[in-house]
Amino acid sequence: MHLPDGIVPVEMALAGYACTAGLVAVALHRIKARPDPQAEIPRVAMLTTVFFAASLVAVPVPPTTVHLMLAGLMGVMLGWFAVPAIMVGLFLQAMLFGHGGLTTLGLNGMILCLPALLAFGLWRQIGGRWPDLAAFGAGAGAVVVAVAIFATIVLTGLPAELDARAERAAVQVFALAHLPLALAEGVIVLVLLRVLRRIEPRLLPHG
Amino acid sequence: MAGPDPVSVLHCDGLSVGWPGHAPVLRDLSFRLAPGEHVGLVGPNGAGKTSLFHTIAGVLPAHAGSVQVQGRAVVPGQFRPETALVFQQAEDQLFCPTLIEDVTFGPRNLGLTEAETTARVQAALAQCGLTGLEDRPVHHLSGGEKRRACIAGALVMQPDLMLLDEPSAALDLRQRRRLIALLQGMDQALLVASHDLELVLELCPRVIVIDQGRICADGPARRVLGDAGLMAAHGQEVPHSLTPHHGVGHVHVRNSL
Amino acid sequence: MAGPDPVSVLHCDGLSVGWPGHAPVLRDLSFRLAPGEHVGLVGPNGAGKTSLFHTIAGVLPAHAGSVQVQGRAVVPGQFRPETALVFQQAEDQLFCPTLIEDVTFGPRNLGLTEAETTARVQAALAQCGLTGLEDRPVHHLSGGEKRRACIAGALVMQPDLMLLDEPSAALDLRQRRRLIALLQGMDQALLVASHDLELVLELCPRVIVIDQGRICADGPARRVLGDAGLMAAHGQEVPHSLTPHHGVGHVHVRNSL
Amino acid sequence: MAETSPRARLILALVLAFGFAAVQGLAVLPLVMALALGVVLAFGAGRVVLRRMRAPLLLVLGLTLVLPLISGPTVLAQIGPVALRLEGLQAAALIAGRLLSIVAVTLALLATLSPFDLVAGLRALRVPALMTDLALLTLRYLDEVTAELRRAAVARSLRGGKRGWRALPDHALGLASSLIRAQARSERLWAAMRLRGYGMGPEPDAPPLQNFERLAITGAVIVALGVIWLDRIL
Ligand SMILES: Nc1ncnc2c1ncn2[C@@H]1O[C@H](COP(=O)(O)OP(=O)(O)OP(=O)(O)O)[C@@H](O)[C@H]1O
Ligand SMILES: Nc1ncnc2c1ncn2[C@@H]1O[C@H](COP(=O)(O)OP(=O)(O)OP(=O)(O)O)[C@@H](O)[C@H]1O
Ligand SMILES: [Mg+2]
Ligand SMILES: [Mg+2]
Repeated sequence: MHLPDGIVPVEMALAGYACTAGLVAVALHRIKARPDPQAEIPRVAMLTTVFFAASLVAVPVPPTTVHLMLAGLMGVMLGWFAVPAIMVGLFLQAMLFGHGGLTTLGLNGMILCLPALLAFGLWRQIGGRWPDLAAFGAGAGAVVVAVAIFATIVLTGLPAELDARAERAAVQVFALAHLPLALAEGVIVLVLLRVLRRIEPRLLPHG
Repeated sequence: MAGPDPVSVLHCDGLSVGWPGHAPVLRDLSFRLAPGEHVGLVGPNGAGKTSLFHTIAGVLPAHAGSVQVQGRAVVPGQFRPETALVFQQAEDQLFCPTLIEDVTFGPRNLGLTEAETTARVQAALAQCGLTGLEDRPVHHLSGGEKRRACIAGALVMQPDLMLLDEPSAALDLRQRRRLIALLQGMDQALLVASHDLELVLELCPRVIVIDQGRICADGPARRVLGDAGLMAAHGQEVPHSLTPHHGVGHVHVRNSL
Repeated sequence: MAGPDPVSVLHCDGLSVGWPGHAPVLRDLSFRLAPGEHVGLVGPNGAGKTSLFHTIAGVLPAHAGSVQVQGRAVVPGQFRPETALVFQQAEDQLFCPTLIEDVTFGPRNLGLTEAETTARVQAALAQCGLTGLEDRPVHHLSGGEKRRACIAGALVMQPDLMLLDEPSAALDLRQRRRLIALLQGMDQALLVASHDLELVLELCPRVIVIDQGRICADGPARRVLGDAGLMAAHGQEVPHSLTPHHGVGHVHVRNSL
Repeated sequence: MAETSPRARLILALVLAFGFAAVQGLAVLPLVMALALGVVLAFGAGRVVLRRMRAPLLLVLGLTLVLPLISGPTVLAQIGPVALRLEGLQAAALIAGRLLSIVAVTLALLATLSPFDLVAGLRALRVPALMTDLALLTLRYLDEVTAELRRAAVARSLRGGKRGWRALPDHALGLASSLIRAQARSERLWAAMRLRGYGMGPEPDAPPLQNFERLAITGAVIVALGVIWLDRIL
């Protein structure tokens, strides 16, 4: 789910850059306040590499295969580090595989970073009491929120006024098509966080 | 291509091995393994030992030729519980959180009853000396324990053919000794790839040497590994235990300080 | 605690080594290394060889006791270019994209001029036989090349003490031979941890054995490694090249088929 | 133009891409596409661009098939229930033209660089070191981690791992063990980085932009502004 170049008007793309730059600035400020931010770089980098590699693998969700988004999981595991990590991932994806684009980097950043931060917040609020619920919510919810932001951007961005009926139908089809992905990510994050909580709780420092 | 071979556990015939989009790594390989036979596979880094194992296990499609296990052709992607592959990197193979879950993973997929599964798992753990470690997280196991966990996960499938890729890598001598004892006691046919020629010599009466895409030698271990000319030609060395000497002189002593 | 020791490259005194929150792995270790001395460090998996190296290099704080390198105490977290550590896993040490960037990484942080840096890097690459591979991506190097790249990255710092952790792991015999030749020619003090006792024997006139948290033996390699009782007590074996035999009988021959 | 530095290429790509993205009318579209073609030819990147244009072309094809059918009031032609609409057709042409021009320019300028050089360019543009270091390490270990994940999937299938959606929990287990390994590995990595003085040395200064690069960037800004101006007056 990457917004390519040239679809939305330039004002939106610039606004996306501005919002994402603000978000990155806030995230970096939060990170700098931590005890030894430099020491966390290798950890964040290695985890990001796993997220990136895993999102390149096609996961079977009949009737097709999907690529996991993992924004929710990144939020839970990386906290504020998820923002720079996602931006790095998006830049590399655009450059290496042509997913997304240069002008839409900011918008794509919003599409993934906001859900990641929401998942982070959700996990911090209720992860202690209802970890399974929080995990599923973080995984599935991040996909839903990302789809919602994506649809909003595309609909407001498309130049010609769409036929309202077609518009609603398109949004419904789009949302429905991502329901399996949301469920799959919910299940994956649920199973994964159960394992990590049991085996390696150090990996969930932001719990 | 040959017809079905009901006598051999493994029968490779005119087999070419390679990765998609690359030139073949091994060309026109033919050899057989009898049931219960232990065979060593020796060759330099990049000779294609791991690639061959992946082809025999049906993960990597053959470029040409055929592989039969227990008389039935190997079809890429098909699940063949009679072949078990123990990976070069133990970590790649152990993907479940705890030891017991990992060893149970295979039998769960065989459609056994709960009781049969438990019995098999306990037997495999006992055979590999892992009883008591069931609930340990896999990544807290030591190197030797990890390696034995991989072997237990393979044994529990009750395979007829085990493919072992560098089983002694990173093990200390005690662990290596235990591993040798464990493997020596196995009735399954074994194909063991290793740079540890002493281990090959202790474990395998027969050795196959591969280099530059083909089989360079296939014969009794002591003859093949003892052949200084052959070994040197393929970047190997005759194992110390096959060189006649008296424990002196052979060692390079550095002029220190 | 001892005063500054200007004579030894490395001086460990009453050193206890351990991971934060765990009991010490090694207790009350004392030993010295003279400049240019090559010493083998032998012990079973989990004996604490890697932990000791991390403590000497100043990555892991000591539980108790002191470490001095070139007469100056090692302070955790302080950058001490006179100590170089070659990791057990080559991949983890080579974190830069290409070989040349990786080898240049260290000197960049020493505040040298551009010309000095280049000269040092070229010398280190040549010494390790890596000239011509400068622009190769690190993950396209073979296992032996990766290992030599790690050593080049260490050498380029012109250390007085090199700590080598299992340098021959996963190398075929040809690569291992090259590595031995490379290390034999070094003037730096070396501390080499390895399960490959033949390599230790060829490289190091002196060997330290650690097991169960302490030093069990420290002496001439041929005497320590040739002591069957001592070796057996610590899960080791006398290397084949030190056992008197005539190339027969010693090998376990399996009753095959 | 081959010796243009990564930093200058990134600036050029951003300026031109945003200039092209600002186009709102069909009139300047041919000019924009010609400019894009010029950049591709000037950087001798024809083959790279062609090879990597397939995905964007497919996307454009999809848009041109869908948009004319669903948007706009002016019906051009009616075939049964399907109506071809003018506004949709215009929108599709505009999007297609912009998308292809922007992608061609970015590919021509950036796809011929190694990803590592690109990240060096980002650093020279004063992107925070935390992000460029993240990018470098991710690039360095991406292949290895991908291979690791692939081997783990092979290990699952060799022990009869489930297929289809029922494999999702197994997939999660594999991902969990990869993350645990990544954590352990990152500790070794940090030791390796610190032992060679990570963060001790001076920040490497990016060499200043060369004159021809300044000239090219100024030219690109003028071209971009020119395109926008033409677009507004036509
Ligand atoms: N996934 C892959 N894709 C493409 N080529 C590969 C892949 N894995 C290995 N190769 C290539 O296949 C050849 C044989 O490699 P293989 O790993 O089979 O050798 P090996 O004998 O197992 O070596 P080692 O002793 O180092 O384990 C090598 O040239 C290698 O570069
Ligand atoms: N990062 C770590 N955190 C906590 N404990 C550790 C860590 N690394 C190692 N240990 C523990 O320290 C002990 C010594 O391990 P170490 O890796 O130093 O042994 P080693 O002699 O290098 O073994 P090997 O021959 O397998 O490399 C082991 O019991 C191990 O479990
Ligand atoms: Mg191999
Ligand atoms: Mg170690």
